[in-house]
Amino acid sequence: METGYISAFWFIVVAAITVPLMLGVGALLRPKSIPTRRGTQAYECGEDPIGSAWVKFNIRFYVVAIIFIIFDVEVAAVLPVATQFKEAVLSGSAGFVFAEIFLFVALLVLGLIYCWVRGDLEWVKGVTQNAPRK
Amino acid sequence: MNLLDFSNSIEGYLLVSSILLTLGIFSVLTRKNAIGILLGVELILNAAGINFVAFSKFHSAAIDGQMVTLFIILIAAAEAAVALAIILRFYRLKQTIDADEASLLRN
Amino acid sequence: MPVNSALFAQSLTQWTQGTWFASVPIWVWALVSALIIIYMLALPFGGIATYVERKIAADLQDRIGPNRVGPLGIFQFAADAIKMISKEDYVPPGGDRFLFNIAPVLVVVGSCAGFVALPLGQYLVAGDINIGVFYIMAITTIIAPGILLGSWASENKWSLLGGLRSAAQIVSYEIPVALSIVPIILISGSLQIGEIVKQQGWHDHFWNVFHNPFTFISFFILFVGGLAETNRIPFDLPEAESELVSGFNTEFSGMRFGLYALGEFVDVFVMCALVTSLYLGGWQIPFLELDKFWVTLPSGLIALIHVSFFLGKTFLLVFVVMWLRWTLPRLRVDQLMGLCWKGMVPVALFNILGTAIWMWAFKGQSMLQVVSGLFSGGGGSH
Amino acid sequence: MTNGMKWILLIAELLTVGSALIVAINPNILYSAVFLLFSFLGIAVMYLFAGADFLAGVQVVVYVGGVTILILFAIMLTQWLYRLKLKDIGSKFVVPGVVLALGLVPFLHRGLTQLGKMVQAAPPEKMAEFAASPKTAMIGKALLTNYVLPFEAVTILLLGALVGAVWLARPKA
Repeated sequence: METGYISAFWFIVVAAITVPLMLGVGALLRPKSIPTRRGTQAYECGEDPIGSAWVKFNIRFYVVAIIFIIFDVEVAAVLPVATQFKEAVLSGSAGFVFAEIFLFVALLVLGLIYCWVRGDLEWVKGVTQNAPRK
Repeated sequence: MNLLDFSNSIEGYLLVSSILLTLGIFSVLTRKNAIGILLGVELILNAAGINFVAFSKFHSAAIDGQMVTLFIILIAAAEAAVALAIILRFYRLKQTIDADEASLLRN
Repeated sequence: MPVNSALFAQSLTQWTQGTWFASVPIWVWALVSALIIIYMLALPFGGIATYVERKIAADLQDRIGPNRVGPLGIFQFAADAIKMISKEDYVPPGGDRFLFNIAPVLVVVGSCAGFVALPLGQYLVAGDINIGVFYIMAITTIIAPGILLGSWASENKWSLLGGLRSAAQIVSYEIPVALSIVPIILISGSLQIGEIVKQQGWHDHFWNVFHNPFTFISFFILFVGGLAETNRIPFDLPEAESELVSGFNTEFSGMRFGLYALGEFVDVFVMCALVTSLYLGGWQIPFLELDKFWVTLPSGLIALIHVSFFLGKTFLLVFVVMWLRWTLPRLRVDQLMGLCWKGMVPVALFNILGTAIWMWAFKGQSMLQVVSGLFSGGGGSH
Repeated sequence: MTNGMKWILLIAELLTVGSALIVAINPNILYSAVFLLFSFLGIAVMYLFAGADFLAGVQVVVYVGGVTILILFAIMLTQWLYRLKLKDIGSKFVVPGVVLALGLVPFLHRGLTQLGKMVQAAPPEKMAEFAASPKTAMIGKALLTNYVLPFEAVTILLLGALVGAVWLARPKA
């Protein structure tokens, strides 16, 4: 296995240890805290919190995540093909690789156009910009 | 064979993957939450992926096993996207994601 | 030359032949390089960047900025660190303690571990992993779940909304970023950052940003996408002070907040260093290649020059990031998503196709090579 | 491979299995999702040690950066049903589940030890060489030769999944 990953391992370990280390130093140095009711309240601009903190949110976030994961996967799949392109160009047989990359781009564009036309990329649906108020 | 060598042998890999498979099946069967079932399915798919990668190294020393795992990962992502979309649709329909409630097609 | 795996490995093997240094195993060097880069480059950068940012902000707004602690207020960041360390440590009692604790770990690991694959100089790289670009893409994705879980565990509406916005924004802008890395891979045929930088020498392609018109566009897409991925203004909706009171880190106090802030600055550095390596030639010196230079310099000096050029370019980009912060207003959330999916993604896809056609048409030559080929009588000098 | 490396692999395997165990039995679905993330990371390390460097990257990018975020979003969207207790083990399949899981283990164990013996009896000649070689170019070549058709099929499948999933998740018009 490549030795570069040993470095990666140590980086991850050192970075992960940094967090408890810094918090631990703080725990040793700081004065003892006396929690008060106001102090431990969830911050809501100084008012008493209203209702649960775990609010329902816009399903748009979810649609965006779905579009993202499909695009992400396609990019990950095309990377190894992309590494072969230069070699193919220099050896004069780039047509096939180019066709594959073109197909990849075409399919992504197709998916994007579908989402665009059906309005999935609009954050606020049904509200046109500068719509006159009634 | 000590533990360290075992971890780096095909048997170690296969043991991990079979435990994952078992836990995945257990999860699929016992969860009421549809998302929990999806987690179990992900475990099962990953168990299959580990097997392919392990055999690609220890058995054939060729790339084909890794290709299959690559396709497994790609399809698993699509599966997760569609499955979660279905769960959300179901949630909107019935205001629950209890998989036992999904019984419209019964009878 | 084999790819070096540990910091200074090449120089070290030259200098240490026959001494006890030579017998130190490779993992010790890897550990030492991790300690040096994280504790002497990444975290101090994060600390000093806060001071520099305040000074730049003051300059742009015609103020003085921090000027009390030390000459020109230069020790302000140390004072800030002491303040943060000695502040009350607070875990929301109604929240989720476990998730609250692991969230900063995920954020710090995701940002610091990106340094491994970044070549500081020709032979100065902690680990030139052969899927380097992809490795950085992969390891930085850990940040998004970290922020999301931390915000969930805070038991606070602002935090949850900020965390959701942040996760949606990071994943959205991941796509243009990944798509604008693809042209570079088409050009260089490798995912290894050391190799990509090496090909950007003056006698080779020169900087990738000038390789062809399409890479010139995708350089800006990568940079702007990087801004959005690191939640910087104008894309700082997740921590918008005026509407979400600092968003996903509202309930993080003291050093916990400090770690988030450090992680963000380190992430900015990694992004800028990645842009530098992929598009601006990394440690390459414009118009000059030191090993082909008529004066043979000692290898230590060459390394020093390379590192200073790399850091110079990176800090220039970091400066632009800070400058933008005090220049541009914040985007609205629908504009943010619109810019990503309707603006940057189509253009990035177009760039991939354009770069591929350019490569095919000109046999992989860059603009400069094509032009110089025209002047030298059409003889393909490649 | 040095002993230190084997320790890392062992820790990764234990992380994978331990996290998977928590995924299966923790009643809190949010914790299950978080430990699924750690399980994915452990599997990525295992891929790395099996010489699949590119796949390890894909694993992290797709699963940790993609699927986990999607699952977390889904849990957070639907969580108020469970009021954070999220206790959801207790379906009628618990007993069959435990029985089936326990029944599978000896069966799988027997199968895999036999397979392992078969494979270990005749290890491929170029195993170490294969494991050490970078895989990105090999995968790229395979995607352009033997696996062109599957690759294109998967791309089209992904497009179909995008259209379908987006249609399903679309808010009411």
